[in-house]
Amino acid sequence: MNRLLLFIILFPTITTFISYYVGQKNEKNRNLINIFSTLINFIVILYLYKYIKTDTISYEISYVMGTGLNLKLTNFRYLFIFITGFIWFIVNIYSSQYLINYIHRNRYHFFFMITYVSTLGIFLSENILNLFTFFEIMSFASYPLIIHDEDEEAHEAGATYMAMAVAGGLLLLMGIFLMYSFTQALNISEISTILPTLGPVKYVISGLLIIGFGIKAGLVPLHIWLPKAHPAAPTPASAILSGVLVKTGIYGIIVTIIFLMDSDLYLSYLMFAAGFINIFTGGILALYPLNIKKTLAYSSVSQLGYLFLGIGLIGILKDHSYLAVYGTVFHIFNHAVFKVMLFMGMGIIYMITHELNINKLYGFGRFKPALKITFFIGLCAIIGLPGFNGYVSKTLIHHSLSEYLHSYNLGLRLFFEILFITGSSLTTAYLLKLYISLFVEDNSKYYASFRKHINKRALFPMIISSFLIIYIGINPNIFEKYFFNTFSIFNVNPDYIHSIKFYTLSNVISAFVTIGLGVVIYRYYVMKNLRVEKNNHLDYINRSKDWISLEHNIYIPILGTFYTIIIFILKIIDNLLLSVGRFFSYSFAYIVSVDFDRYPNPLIFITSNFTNIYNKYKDKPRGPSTVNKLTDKLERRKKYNVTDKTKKSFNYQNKDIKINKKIEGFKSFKNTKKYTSIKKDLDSTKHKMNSITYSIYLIGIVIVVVLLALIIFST
Amino acid sequence: MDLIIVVPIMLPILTGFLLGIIKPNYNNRNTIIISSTILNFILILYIILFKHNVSFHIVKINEFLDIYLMPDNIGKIFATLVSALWILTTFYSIDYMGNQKNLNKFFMFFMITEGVTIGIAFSGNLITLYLFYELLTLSTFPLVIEKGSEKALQAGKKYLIYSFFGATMVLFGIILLFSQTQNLAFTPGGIVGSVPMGNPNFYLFIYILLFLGFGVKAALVPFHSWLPSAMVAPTPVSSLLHAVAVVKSGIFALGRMTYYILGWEVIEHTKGNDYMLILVLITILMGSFLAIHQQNLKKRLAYSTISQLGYIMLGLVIFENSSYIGGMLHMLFHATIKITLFFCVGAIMHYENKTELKEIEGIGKRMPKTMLSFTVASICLIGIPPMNGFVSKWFLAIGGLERGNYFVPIILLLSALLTAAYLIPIISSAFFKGKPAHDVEVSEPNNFMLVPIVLLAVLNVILGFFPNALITMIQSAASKLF
Amino acid sequence: MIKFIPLINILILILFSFIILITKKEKNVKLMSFASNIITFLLSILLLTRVLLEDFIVLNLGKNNSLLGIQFYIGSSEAVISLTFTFVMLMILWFSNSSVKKEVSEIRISFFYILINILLASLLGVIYSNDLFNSYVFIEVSTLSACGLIILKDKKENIKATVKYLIMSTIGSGLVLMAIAYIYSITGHLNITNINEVIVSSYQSHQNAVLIILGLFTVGLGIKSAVFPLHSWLPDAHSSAPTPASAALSALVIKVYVFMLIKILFRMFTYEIVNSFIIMDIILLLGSMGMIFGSIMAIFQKELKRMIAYSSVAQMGYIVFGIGLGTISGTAIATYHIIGHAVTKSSLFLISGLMIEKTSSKKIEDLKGIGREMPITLGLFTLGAFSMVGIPILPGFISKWYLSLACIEVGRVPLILIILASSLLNVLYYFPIIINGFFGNENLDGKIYKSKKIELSRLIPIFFLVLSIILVGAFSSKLINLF
Amino acid sequence: MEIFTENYFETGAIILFGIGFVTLMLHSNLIKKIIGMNIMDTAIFLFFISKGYVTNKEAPIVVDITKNPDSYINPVPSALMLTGIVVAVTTTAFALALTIKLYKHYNTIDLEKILEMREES
Repeated sequence: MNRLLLFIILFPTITTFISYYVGQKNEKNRNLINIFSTLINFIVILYLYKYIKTDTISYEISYVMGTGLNLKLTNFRYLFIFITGFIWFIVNIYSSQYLINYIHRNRYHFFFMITYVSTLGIFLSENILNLFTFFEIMSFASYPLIIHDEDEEAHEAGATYMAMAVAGGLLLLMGIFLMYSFTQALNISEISTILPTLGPVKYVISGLLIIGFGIKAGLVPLHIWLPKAHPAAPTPASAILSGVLVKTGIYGIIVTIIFLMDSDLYLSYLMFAAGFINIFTGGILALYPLNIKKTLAYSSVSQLGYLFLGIGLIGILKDHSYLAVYGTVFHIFNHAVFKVMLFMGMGIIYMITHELNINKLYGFGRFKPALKITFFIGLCAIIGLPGFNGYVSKTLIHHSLSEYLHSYNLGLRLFFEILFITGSSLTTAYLLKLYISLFVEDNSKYYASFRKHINKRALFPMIISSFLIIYIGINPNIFEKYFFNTFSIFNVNPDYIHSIKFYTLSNVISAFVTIGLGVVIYRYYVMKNLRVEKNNHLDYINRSKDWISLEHNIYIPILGTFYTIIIFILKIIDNLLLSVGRFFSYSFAYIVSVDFDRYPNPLIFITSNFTNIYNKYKDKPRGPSTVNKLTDKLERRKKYNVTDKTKKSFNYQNKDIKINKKIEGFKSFKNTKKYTSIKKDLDSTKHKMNSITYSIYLIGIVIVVVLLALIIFST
Repeated sequence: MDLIIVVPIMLPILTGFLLGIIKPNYNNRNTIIISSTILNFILILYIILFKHNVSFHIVKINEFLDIYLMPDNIGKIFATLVSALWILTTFYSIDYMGNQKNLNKFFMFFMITEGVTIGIAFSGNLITLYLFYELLTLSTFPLVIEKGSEKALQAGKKYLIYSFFGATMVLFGIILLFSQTQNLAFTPGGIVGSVPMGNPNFYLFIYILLFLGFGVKAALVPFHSWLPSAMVAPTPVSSLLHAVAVVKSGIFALGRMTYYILGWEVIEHTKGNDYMLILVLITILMGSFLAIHQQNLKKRLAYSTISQLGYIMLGLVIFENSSYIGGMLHMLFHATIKITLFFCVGAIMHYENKTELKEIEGIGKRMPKTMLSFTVASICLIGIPPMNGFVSKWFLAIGGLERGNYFVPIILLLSALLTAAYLIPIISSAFFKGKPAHDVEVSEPNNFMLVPIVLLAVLNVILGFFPNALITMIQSAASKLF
Repeated sequence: MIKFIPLINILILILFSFIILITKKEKNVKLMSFASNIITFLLSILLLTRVLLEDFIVLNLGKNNSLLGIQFYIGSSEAVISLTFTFVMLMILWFSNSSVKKEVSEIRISFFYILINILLASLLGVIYSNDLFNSYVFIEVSTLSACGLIILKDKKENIKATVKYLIMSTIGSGLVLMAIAYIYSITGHLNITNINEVIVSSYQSHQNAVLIILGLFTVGLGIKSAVFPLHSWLPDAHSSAPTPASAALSALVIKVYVFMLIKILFRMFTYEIVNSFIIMDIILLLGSMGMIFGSIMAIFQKELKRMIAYSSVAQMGYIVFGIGLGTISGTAIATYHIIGHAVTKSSLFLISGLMIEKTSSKKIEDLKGIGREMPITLGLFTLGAFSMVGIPILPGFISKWYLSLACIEVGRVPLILIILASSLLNVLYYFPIIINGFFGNENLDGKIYKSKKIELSRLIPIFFLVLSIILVGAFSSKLINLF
Repeated sequence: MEIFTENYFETGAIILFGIGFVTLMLHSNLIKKIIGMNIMDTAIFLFFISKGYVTNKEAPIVVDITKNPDSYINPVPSALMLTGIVVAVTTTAFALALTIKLYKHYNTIDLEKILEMREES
């Protein structure tokens, strides 16, 4: 039964490779294989439920990957596994339709499944190193999904994603290195016993881990890859990106803060703050873009904010953090569901029109009820309309927030309340913008067109999820019923566990207040300020275009300067030694090759030598300057010569000849590539030294020197 | 019968001379070299499995000049690596070199080099190592200048001068050392003794001499520039020799020198390793930074080799059990990885004759298997788990941390990032640029070339998943040292 | 009887040379000189065995310890060197058997053999004799016969070279004679052993005289053995002489004088005496300069034989360096290098002669691609070059190694750098020949060599010489322990 | 000063040697060089023989048995110098022969000129 954990990972891997080879022949079978493998996996996961309800399952292979493979399934992790299995299943169905008129389908499906496997692996692995392993695999496997279109935008997005993913991975690795060197443990459970006892270094470690995971989780200011990658990727890919992949980041952060660091207080406050920041950044930025998928991407940023907030609250409220835990976990689930669904809606639109610009798409869905309704459900869910699942989880988080705040004075409470409400109201605003312009506005272009294109298999997953949304919305306690044990792992004090009534008046009112505020924002800001009249239609404009962009105005310049500086230094080091050596060798070779009788005029001789050495060292043809000078001189002389024919002219001619000779000398020198004159000069000197007289001189000198030395030095 | 450990050295050399003498035709030559390499591999396996602590004096002229073979664990691993890779390279180069003229000479030196490299692996004292080290230079030189072009000759000259310069330094060091310890045999923990008699500066001097001397072949930074310029050689040569045999011999010699001759306590006592550490870190950074600048693929790989060798040397200047393991592991893994990369690039050069980065857009759709192997190998090199590159990097970083050098893992990770920065563009432009797949007709290399590539790629992955056997083997060697 | 071998050697050689003088037929000439050399060779083997038993032989002619009595002293080093010389000379003769007629005109061939015999005889005389004046006489004889060998070709440059060599060596021998006179004046002896006894006791009293004597000997013998600044006669002489002659000159002749210098410095004066004077440092300086500059000059040569000649200047530098260290180990390694270099250099010269004959050009750049034409020859050359460069096991490496150890012994570590630098320089001028020979193609196309067949008659002696190189390397430790 | 006056043989020898050496050095004429050579040799002979000479003693030629050996000078140097002279003469002869050959080839015995000729060829 423990082997099932391995099965969950290995089975899809195998089927993936099979389906890849099948897919080269036959697309249909490939899709079937993928769908069924995910289905089977999902069934297995469901089957596992009854085991983990009571205890945890773990499975270990010690002799692989250096540190061994160690899988473990607690019921907290089970939630993620469950989400992954479910989402992938439906998205697989969806994408089999979506990609019909794409190229490289096979590649896409391959990496889609690999990502699936690695995501499961992340959630399953107990050994932090395995977790990292799967994390990296996931990052790399999702890269081809993002740049699937292979166009400019996709490549740019891919580059950003890759850079951030690799950087994040390495920071994570650094954290792991440090953690290992301090705790000598790799299993999460062991580390969690040791790490909190460490000194300040634990903040370095956890900081590294949080950054590493936060990049995936779209933690502001590390979120920049998200709004680029989501629109670039094909819709199913973006669906899973924001539905599940970001959850891996969340998972990592939960593990780090709550488990490893034993819900450290500072980090919790950090998360608390980060939550609000995310909510607002995402919300505000989501108002502007014209690209509908970008809007959704920013909306995921803001939705993730709730999760950060929740995590922060869990950490802060320690053992009576029941509501926070409940809300967070619940919202993870809900967000996965409705965000995937919304993306799929957008995907259908794109699939039909190949258009993402809101100004072209307005009024598209007016007469397409199925799409309209499903999308509307998704909208209701995300804005937290009572009766939909979003409402439930948001309410929970809201409750836990107020639970945390009730100890503080009124002003602070009001402040946070307002903050929370406005933050969530933004969601309403931008989604209304989408919904109204897409489905309410009137556009003759789309009258009754394209309806047939909306294909059932593509709608089916959306319908499933919309049912899920409504069902959960109507009887929210079902989640608690099934996932109750999840909370135990957060060592929540059972005294504080109390079932809550969702549909109390206050909650509903606050929800409606939020939504109302959102409507107001939409009405009086979005519709007023973001639209301009253009060919008898009010087009949206993106005011955020010329705002400061993190990536282009901060990250890239800083890193760029850093990079250039280092490169500069290293280039110097690299070239210096070689150049010095080369310079010496050249100068030596040149000095030997100097030819004395060629330059009667010592001045020219010396100058030309220096230019020559210099130029040789620069590997350029030598001393052009001197030659030009001389030729000019010659020209001038010629002119002068022409003008007056006096008795001097004879001298002039002589001088001309001389100069000509010099020029020839230079030219010939230029042409002597090899230092032929080394040997010549050496020969002449050698002959001199060889001549008997000189050698006798030499002997005389030696004798004298030796005798003198003998007599002087030795006493 | 200890004589058998001479056979793996002599067999290839004799094969080489045989080729030189009888000058066989294409087919006979291939049969000869393939059979001899495979036979050699089998022999070495036999020695590893059934011959424990054998040793053999070939000639013992006097107390210092005795040619003495004593393969220990590390040597055996290295020998296995070399002989295994040699088989693959043989197949590869049979296709690569094709039917040119006077290939007999090429293969002659090719085989001789194998023998010499295994000699380095098996050598049992420093003077033997030095002898084979010199011979390695001499036997690889003809391969570098194989093209005979002016450029090749220049590169060859550079290579020769650098190597002899290094060898001279080594000799100087050996002489000084010998004058102190009348003995040069490799003994775990060093022959100098735990605490150096005489002044430590003397030993510091020796250490630096030897390190720089061997570092020339290991492309240590001030002396690295022969490596990129030696890339004019045909690809099998650059891949096998300049990514595996030659540089790894340098590394291997460094390891011997550090742990088996001077002994790490002595070096640490002289603080020599701290100075060298600086050079090594510079090597890592410079190699990876400059690799980004190279547009020529082989040059890029050459610079990456420089930085990767830096990793290994890191394992040799940080005296920790796990850094040693990491270094040795990386010595093996980098060999397999880098040879794969070179083979892929060579295949591209040979079949598409494209050498620049901008030329290879969409090549992945043309030769998918090759580029897939390239991708696998480069992921290994970046050190993404669960590939093998990660395992060695893990050990190196842990070792660095155990010493309390926090910048070691930082540098490692930084250079890993840079590695990604210079390898991923190749992959992405190979696979995700250019014409869509269905417009490109697939033309993979000939099987002689393709099979080694794929095998190596698979080998990398397997080594990444199941490195534990190797780790235990190296651990057993390391346990003698620490 | 055996103790008369030295005398017999010399006498046989001279006797045969006279017989050769009166024989007409070339064949007999060769036969006789060959026979005489074989006899000497065998006898010196016998001598060596005898010397190994009782570690030295002293042979007095005339009345014992009379002033005029000629005394031969054969220690182990003398015996070994004489054996080497006879062996090398034998090989050279074997080689010249078929090659001499290519360089020397018919009528002079018998002269060649006569001179070879006399030369060897005088060299052996210098080695054996324990009497300064006899040594002087033998030196003169050897000089004259060497001049004769150089001039045999009878070309312009030969004459010039000979004149130069003659005058130089006359100055040299003049200085030597002067020194002998001095030593006689202060000791009243000419026998090295007796002088030693006297001088050890009384050198304090005439410091300056001893100084001057040392200086005169050093310079005088230095000129004859082409120590660096006094070498200027050597390249011309050795490169212009016929190949066997230049092999003999470069391998044997210059060595003898330096060996005599060793005898004088360390047997006549003792180590402590010479070390108490500056002279050792001067010798060391000369040696180091020779090692460096000889190699540097060799790099710039463009004729093969000149290059090899300059390289032997550098190699003399090694020997002198070894002497200059002024220790027993230094002397031993110097003696060892004399032997090693004798075999190496003779084989190199003979091979270069073969090559030059093949390509009919003295230039180095014309040797490109010769490896295709005569692979075995170039292979042998490569071995010799390796020994020069210092690849382990070969003598070059061993002498470098021991020299370095000796440097460390006397605490002069920086000098090792000079040794290593010179060996690097050797790489610079020997390897291009080999590389271009094996890998240079351009000269091959459009060039037809005379013949492709290998002349065994001339390769075999070279092969033996190369073999002896390896042996000398392999038995280095035993040899060095002898000295 | 007494040193020179007392052993004037040595002084003379040194002076002669100097003369010979300078001649050898400065003159490029080959014959003159050879002469210088000879002068040098002579100087050495003189020096050597002077070592054996004892004032107012006879040359060691025995005519009368009764005379005791002390009345003769030391015969060894003279004997040696006879050999030395022979050697010197041989050398000179050889040098002269070479000179003749050179003259045949170059039509001059001035070494500098010969050197230049070589450089041309």
